[in-house]
Amino acid sequence: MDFQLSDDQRALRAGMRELLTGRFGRDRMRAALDAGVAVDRGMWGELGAAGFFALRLAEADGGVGLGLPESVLLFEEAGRVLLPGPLAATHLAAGAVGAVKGAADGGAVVAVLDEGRPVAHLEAADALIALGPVRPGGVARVLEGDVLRELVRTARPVRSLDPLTPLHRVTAGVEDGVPLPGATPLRLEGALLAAAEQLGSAARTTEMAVQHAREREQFGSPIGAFQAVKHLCAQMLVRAEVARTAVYAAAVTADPAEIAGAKLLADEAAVHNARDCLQVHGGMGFTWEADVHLHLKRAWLRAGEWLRAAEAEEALAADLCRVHACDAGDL
Amino acid sequence: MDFQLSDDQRALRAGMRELLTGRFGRDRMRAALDAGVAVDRGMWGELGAAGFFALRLAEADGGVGLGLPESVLLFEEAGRVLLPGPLAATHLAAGAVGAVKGAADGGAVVAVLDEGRPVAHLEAADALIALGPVRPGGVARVLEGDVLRELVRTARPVRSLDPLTPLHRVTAGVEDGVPLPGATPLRLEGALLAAAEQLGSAARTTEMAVQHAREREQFGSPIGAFQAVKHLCAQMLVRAEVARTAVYAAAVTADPAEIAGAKLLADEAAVHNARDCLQVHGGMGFTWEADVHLHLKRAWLRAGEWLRAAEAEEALAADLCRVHACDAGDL
Amino acid sequence: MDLADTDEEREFRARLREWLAAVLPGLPAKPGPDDWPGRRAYDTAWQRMLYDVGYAGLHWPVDAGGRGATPTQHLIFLEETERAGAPYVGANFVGLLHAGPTIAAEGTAGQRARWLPPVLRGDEIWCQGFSEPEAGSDLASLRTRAVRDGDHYVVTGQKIWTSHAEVADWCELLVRTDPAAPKHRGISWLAMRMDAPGVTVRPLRTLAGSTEFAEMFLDEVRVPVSHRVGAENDGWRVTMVTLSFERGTAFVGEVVACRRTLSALAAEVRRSGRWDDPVLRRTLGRLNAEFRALWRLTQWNVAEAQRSGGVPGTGGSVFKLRYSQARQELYDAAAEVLGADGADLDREWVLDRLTSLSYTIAAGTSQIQQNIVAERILGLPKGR
Amino acid sequence: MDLADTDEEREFRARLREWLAAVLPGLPAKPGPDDWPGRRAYDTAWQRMLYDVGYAGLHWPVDAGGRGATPTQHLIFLEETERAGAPYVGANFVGLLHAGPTIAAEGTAGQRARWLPPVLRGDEIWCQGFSEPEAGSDLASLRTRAVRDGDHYVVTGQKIWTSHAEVADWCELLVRTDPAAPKHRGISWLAMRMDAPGVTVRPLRTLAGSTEFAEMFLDEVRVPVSHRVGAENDGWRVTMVTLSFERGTAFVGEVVACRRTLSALAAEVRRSGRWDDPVLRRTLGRLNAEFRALWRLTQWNVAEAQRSGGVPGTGGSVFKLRYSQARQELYDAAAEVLGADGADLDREWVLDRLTSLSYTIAAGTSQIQQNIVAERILGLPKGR
Repeated sequence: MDFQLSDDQRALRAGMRELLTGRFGRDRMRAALDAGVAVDRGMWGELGAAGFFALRLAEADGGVGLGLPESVLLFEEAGRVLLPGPLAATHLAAGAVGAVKGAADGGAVVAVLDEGRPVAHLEAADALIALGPVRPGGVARVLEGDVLRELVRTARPVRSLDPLTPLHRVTAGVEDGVPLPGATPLRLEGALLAAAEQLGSAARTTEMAVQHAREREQFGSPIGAFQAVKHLCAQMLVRAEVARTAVYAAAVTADPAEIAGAKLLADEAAVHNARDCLQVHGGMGFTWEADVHLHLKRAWLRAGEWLRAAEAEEALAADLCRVHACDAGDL
Repeated sequence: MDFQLSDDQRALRAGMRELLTGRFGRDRMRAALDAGVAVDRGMWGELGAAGFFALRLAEADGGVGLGLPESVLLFEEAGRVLLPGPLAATHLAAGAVGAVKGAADGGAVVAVLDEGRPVAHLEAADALIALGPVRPGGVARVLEGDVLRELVRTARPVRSLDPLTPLHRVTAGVEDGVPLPGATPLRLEGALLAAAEQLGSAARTTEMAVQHAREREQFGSPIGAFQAVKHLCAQMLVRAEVARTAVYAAAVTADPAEIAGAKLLADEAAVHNARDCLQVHGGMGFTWEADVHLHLKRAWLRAGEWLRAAEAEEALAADLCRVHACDAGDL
Repeated sequence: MDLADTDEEREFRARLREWLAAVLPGLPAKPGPDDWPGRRAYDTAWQRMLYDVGYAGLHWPVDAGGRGATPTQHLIFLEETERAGAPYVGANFVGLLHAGPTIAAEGTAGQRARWLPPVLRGDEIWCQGFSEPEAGSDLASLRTRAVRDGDHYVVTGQKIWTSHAEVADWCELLVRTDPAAPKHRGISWLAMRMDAPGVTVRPLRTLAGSTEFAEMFLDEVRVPVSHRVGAENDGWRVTMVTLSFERGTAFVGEVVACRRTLSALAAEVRRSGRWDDPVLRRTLGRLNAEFRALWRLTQWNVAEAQRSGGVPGTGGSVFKLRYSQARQELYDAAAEVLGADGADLDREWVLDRLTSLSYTIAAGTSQIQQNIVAERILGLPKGR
Repeated sequence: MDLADTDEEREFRARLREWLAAVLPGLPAKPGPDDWPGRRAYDTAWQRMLYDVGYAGLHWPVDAGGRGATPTQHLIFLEETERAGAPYVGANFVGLLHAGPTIAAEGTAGQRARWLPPVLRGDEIWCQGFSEPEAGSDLASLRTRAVRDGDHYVVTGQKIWTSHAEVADWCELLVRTDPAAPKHRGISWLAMRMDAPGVTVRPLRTLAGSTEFAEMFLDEVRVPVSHRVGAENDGWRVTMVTLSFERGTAFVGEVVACRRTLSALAAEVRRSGRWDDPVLRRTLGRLNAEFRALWRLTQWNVAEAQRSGGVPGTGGSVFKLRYSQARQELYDAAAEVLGADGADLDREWVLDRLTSLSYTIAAGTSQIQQNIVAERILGLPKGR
């Protein structure tokens, strides 16, 4: 056992952080926000060139040939900087060989259709993955071309809570489209990638709160010297670190119950930390200019995607019913 | 509207506090604890003489002729000092005229049988009230004499979590015994009286925590000067005060939903405050010598009596479905 | 303990209901949230209607032009107007609830005569210039400076979180008149005209996307010394009178509205067929207990204030701590009820969920409120 | 990131399992909780068995008589013994996990030779005399005084929360040797014989009704100066080495046990026919996520310690904060599952619910742990 990042993993993460800092720093993020442009095709291509989407595609198929743990590290970085766009869906589409042309190199934008939920980034999408039902074995499908165009034509825009995640209501069902080859557990992998983004957001809001608590002075000292603020920050770190090990372990094992747990805890960490970050920032956190609301809104949205709390808890409850769950050697 | 205690109510409360301070101060409580004697017949008689049980019995029937608000004030005092015994049941039996001889003057001890739950103070009981089901209109019955003796004979003692509340498992059902006259809403009134005891306990543990926080010094100052401790105490007060207005208002209106809300919030306040009181006391709170565990154990027990959280929440949910609940003028 | 109306209160309530039923249907349509002149006109027209029939300044003392009503009557007024769907106090808020009562309590006869009647009639609108970016929770550390120049103060500084600044005529302003004094001792209270040279107002966008608040930049604004209420450097004490008003009955209408929202949520759950989910059901049931209790706590605090002659007790901090949390839980529950629609800003409750986030921060953060409860009510030692 | 055993670890685990399967069925019955001599005999016999096959002092350095195993092997040992239902470290706890490692790290060759082998063999039992009634969270403010008298210290004072005091041979004792120095600078670490004249032990009853702990009264107890480990007045630093050991793998067995409890709770809910209650089901599901994550966090911390050469990181405080809360939630859920039986002390889990209350207090309250996380990990300023 060596449940720590390898040197290669550290290097991968550092590289992605560098790319995102240069390509999607705070100014760029704010510019995208003001312009109302969530998916920047140029950036999408750069992400593709950096292997963001093809990371898990076999090298023989032109991919990077890495695994879920590496994907999770990249998505954590994306979550830190509030990188918009249907990252997980495009990544998943790139992994399923040939499922969507151009997904692997960032030439295509692939969004998700989850029945009953609004579709994010529909107008930017070159393809849609329609998820099967939550139960295992559900078949996912790909919607492209005319099917997609008809779906876009009849879609109704939704005024989105998250200004960098445009939403549409669509009427199509998941029976349309071409079935994806294999029984890829897309929903679970999507849930894990979303959990990684939540983790990145939770870690980032912790840093933002700590930085503010160090700098902001009230009553003659930095507010971080007051226990009330100190303990808010400590609990933020605890949430982020517990979520981190849950997400990393789920990436290593790819166990469905472990993924459900990772999504549940990462959702909680992202939402709760964004709220506490807002509380630490006080009035300034309530302004549009502060980034904290963008983390909270994105966290709320992502908590509703792929695998929601009620579904995760049910899956985790069912997991307890496996005979001798604790003695099966998978602890 | 004058939602404050009247002068008479203040005097009544002060009198009961004086009686209990003299008759059941901390030394007496600890002596009862060491002796394992929960119901002291002498004290029961004194409570009876003071009108504790006959408070709501009409003056024409030899009672005091007061109402639920006054009962609630007395039960709050009982909860403060951890007064043991089936207070609510005996009080209710005294109110239902002639239901149990001697209940009004403290000559009889009346306990409760709630199907599926252990019976508290069975061995001391001269009679049992068997509660009907939680749904409205359930008939309550009285068990005495041979029926009671047979029930006691076949009962199995339970090693009770609360050392001042002996428990027995019984096998009898609520169909036995003599139906109580009228459709007295015994369960609701019992729930309200138990809520009042919980309120008293929650207020008392707040005082205990505050006192300890003022006196205990660590790191060169009273621990109450640290925000972490300060804020624990503040939240304890908030819980107690919110529960107080809920309990008092439910006593004034006797509205079933309001009683359910009062029980729910008072249970939470008593349990949560006892826990926080323990936390403020640190290691000393974990000893048998500190009273805080007695408050916690009693609070846990009472939360399981008369109306439990799940039942209260369901009743309160159903209440929301009444048409125009908020416009019916009962706000 | 009595929760029923007295005869007088019943009469008051009945007349108010009757009047509301008569006039509300005739009101014009509500202006949009960003139509500031329209909102001012709408709010002041309503204030004028209240004035004309004698409901204006209900809780103000009679010698200030008010009706001298009891706290309970004020409670009934707020409860009934909310339940009837009447307009909110809106743009009249600061004048009626902060600046007005301060002037009534601390102003000279001339100041009262000049400023109070226009507030009651809805002729003049006030805004509040207390908060500053650097001061935050430590309000008394404010830095906006007022330097005496003959019979004027010359005021320079920056204020924030000023509601209705764009349409206000006057601003109740806290300024530092003695930089050398301890922070609470060098503050004065001024009434500043909003059209005075040197006043610049810039809308402040909140996380809800709205511009409900503004920043105010003051560059050598001249304010007559005669516009100071109370003694020089006594502004902190003068202001505290005002702030305690804010915590009295400020949330009555909101608690009533929250209870209505809760019923609407239950109806929505039944409509969508999810009433058989006990997790959702019990969550709503628990919130029912919470908001019923908060309503009772309001009545308790009002009754206490009535007994003590109108002075709000410390119950305000207890109430605000619990209410701000309950309100956030209510809108979290609403998001659960909305499910997939929880991200749609056009759905009811979604925007309210965002604005509810300010409740644990504005008017004293929950951390500050807990200090107040611990130190002022429980008597725990200051510091650390 | 790798969660799988290495070949060496797999081999280690397999051999351990094999040995446990062979010896556990032959163990005598466990003594009752209040049978202290019986418990000592049982626990030390188990320690001797471990010693004889080479598992004693697994994580101790080789030159201290240990096996020099990696943190991961130690983790595997704790995991497998818990899963097999092997005896706990019990009465050997302080010797193996506090006093022993301290002596190994800071003692002289003579001290190591005298004290370490009997600990490994289970021949001698240690207890801990650190806490004092007045010190509490502020451990360094301890008052027990040691006055030099020739080649002895004369020790007077009071200690509390001492486990196994009745049956211990030795006590690792913190005493104040310089009352004039700043509180952390005047403390020394002594090994005290428990049968020395002047030592009085009084059982301390906890809220769970048990006497797992004791108070210890010291009245002019003479301790040879040669029994001091480390320099005079350097005892605080010496002790910190010990305390960091406590936070390393101290909870491994417990997390495994909590996961077993959780499965048992689910089984009990199904047995009682309440599995169709989604509130209960989802509560258990959530706890499953919680304890799975805590197990992974344990592995993460151990792997980190292994990379850093055995030094436990600050992850211990993060773990303890979350675990202590999760454990309390677990037993609250157990009470929900037990329903009407939740007040029956003879039912499984009821007593555990009581003892779980100490977890947010013992070995650094959650408030202290949050300070540690905020100041040492996050770098927030001290004070206030």
